[in-house]
Amino acid sequence: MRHALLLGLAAAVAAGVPWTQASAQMDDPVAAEFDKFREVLEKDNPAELWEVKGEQLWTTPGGPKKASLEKCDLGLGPGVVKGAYAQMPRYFADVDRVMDAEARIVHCMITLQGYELDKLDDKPFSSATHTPDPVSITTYVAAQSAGMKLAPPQNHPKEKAAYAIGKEIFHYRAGSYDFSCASCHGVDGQRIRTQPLPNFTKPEQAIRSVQGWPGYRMTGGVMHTLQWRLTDCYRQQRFPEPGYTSETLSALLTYLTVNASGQVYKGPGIKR
Amino acid sequence: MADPMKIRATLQGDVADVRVLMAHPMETGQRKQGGQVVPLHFIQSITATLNGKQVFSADISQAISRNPVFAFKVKGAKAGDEIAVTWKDNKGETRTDKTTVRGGS
Amino acid sequence: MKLTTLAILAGGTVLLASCATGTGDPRAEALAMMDRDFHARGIASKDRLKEDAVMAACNKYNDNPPADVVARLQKEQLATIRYPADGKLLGDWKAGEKVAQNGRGMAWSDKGGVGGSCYNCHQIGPATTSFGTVGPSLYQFAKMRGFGTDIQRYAYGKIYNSKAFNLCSQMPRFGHVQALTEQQMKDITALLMDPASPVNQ
Amino acid sequence: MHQTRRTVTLGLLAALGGALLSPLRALAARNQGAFEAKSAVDAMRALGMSGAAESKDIEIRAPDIAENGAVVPIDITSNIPGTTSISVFIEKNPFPYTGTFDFTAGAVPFVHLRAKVGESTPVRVVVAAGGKFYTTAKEVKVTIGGCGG
Repeated sequence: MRHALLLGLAAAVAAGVPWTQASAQMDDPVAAEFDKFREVLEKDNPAELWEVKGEQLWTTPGGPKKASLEKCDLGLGPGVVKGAYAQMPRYFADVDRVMDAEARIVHCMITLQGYELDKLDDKPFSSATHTPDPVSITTYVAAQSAGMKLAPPQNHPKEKAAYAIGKEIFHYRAGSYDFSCASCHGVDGQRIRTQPLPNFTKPEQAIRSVQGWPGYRMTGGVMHTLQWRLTDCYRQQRFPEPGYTSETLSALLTYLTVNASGQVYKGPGIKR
Repeated sequence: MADPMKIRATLQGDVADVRVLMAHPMETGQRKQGGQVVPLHFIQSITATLNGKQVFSADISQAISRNPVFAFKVKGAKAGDEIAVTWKDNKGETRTDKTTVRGGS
Repeated sequence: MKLTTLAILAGGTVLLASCATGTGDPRAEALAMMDRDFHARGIASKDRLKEDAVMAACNKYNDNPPADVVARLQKEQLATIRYPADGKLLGDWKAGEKVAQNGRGMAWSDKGGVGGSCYNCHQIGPATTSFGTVGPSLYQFAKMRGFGTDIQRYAYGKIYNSKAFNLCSQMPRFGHVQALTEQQMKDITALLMDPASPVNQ
Repeated sequence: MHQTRRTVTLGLLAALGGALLSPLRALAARNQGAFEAKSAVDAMRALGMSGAAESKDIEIRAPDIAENGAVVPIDITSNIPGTTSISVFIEKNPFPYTGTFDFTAGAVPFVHLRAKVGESTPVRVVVAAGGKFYTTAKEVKVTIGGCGG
């Protein structure tokens, strides 16, 4: 039934029937078709390859100090990984700031393993031929929160401040094209080309900013984290570049994750 | 050296559902990076064995997606049986990984 | 006690960075934070982070500034529009279609060759079904609105500086920020206005 | 002399490698001509599959519209008794022949694969069973998504 409808509409559009007549029904079958095969793709997700690698990197001594990350405190105590990702970003007293998962992992790599930030943030994002270690580790850590409810704390004053600041940053319009995050993700039911744009200001849709990340991105076939996602949004917003693991990105992630609070995180996913 | 595959083999009745994730760039020889064409680099053949006996094999092209995923089904498998998968690419590199068939639901 | 000290210290930093008049003002803190955290990359210079008078009003009032502010700023924006010196507003609709399809340009990964990104947000020609819905459909633009010079001027002006007509419009100011050339804007105007353009069939 | 010995050694190594890899496939060399063919018809001819009979006993499960042409999931099941192989041709790809999957000693004639699809195209499948060839095809559309930047 749905199948026939989809084909019929595709044919109508191809034949030049004005979109206004077709659009209302067209959105749903295409989205439904994408969702159906998204399930197929998620069943065997190449992200698992990096999950395995990340676990190795977490448990194996490495870096100039030849230490493992097993003493890294992700907010639930040193070495506790299970559930940690679902409860970040959060405030960390040792750095007196709110950190998201990847920011915290990078912090641990610096303090425990002796890596230098300059080297870690030189090329922090995956390419076709290289996946940086923090990406693999974040994928591993995220996988240990699969099936858990998102519960980023909002207790410490700086956690509350990060939410309020993140909300401002989300709505801040500037850059060559006057775009903010909200230009694309502040209204219901919009698309760029065929890509649906969830409204992250609404709790039930905000989950889509977190769900599926870290994600295996079909375009390019690379593993990416939320640090990459937000940074690349800023590229497309025609902004200058936000610093890797900066407070700005942690604040934005606080805003997005708190909006999605209480919803179930499914673990690393697959993205378009 | 190539990264390990991830292989899952789960029994459904007497059929083992085998699902394989491979880490490989599967370069088509048409992609450019920094103005230069990245040379053709892809897995050409795959074989799978059940307790050492071949059950599945394939010749494939560069049109298979990067980081390939395959699934196939093997009849007459039991829990504890060994499934081994081998791939070989056009540069002669090869990798074999194994797993044990697990009882399903 | 210790927390209070920290809060005062943190507040002090914000004061220095953004001249905010008080602590705990999220907008001021956000501006200061972004100023610390963003850096130039490629063609995307750091000054792009600054809000101009229009964006400052839109940001401050959640895209809905008071009427007097809107009237004043829209008038200023209208004055920025430079119509073609030769008086011709319509270029080549076929070239316009190419500009409309091209979503590149102005990002730090780009070097030159700016497109209009039109299909990202608008339905335009009937042949393209993968169009965005952030902006209204422009299919049959002139057929519905008329082919006259006044509509041509409106279309060209809207592309040049959308904020002259709707202060907090989500549409970029393609001419004002020198993203598109005069010829490109003429070509897009032709795509929308030319009776022979597929848009108006 | 030296040259000859090296060639022999290499040949032996290759044969050994092939044998270790796959006792069956070592016998059937990779059909390079089929992989280099620019049309599905030419590839099928190179594989000796021309004239395959249309069959309703082959199921192809693939998206009507793929979200991303870089990764199009395809499930193929043959319900034809005695199926020994499944071959896939993505007709409008530059090199349509995508691969052949061989089933031996108890493998069920089913395969899941993910392929790059450059543009909207029929995905053609040819099944070998009892020395004969059977075929069917399914249309997969590929769209433009995202900002294109």
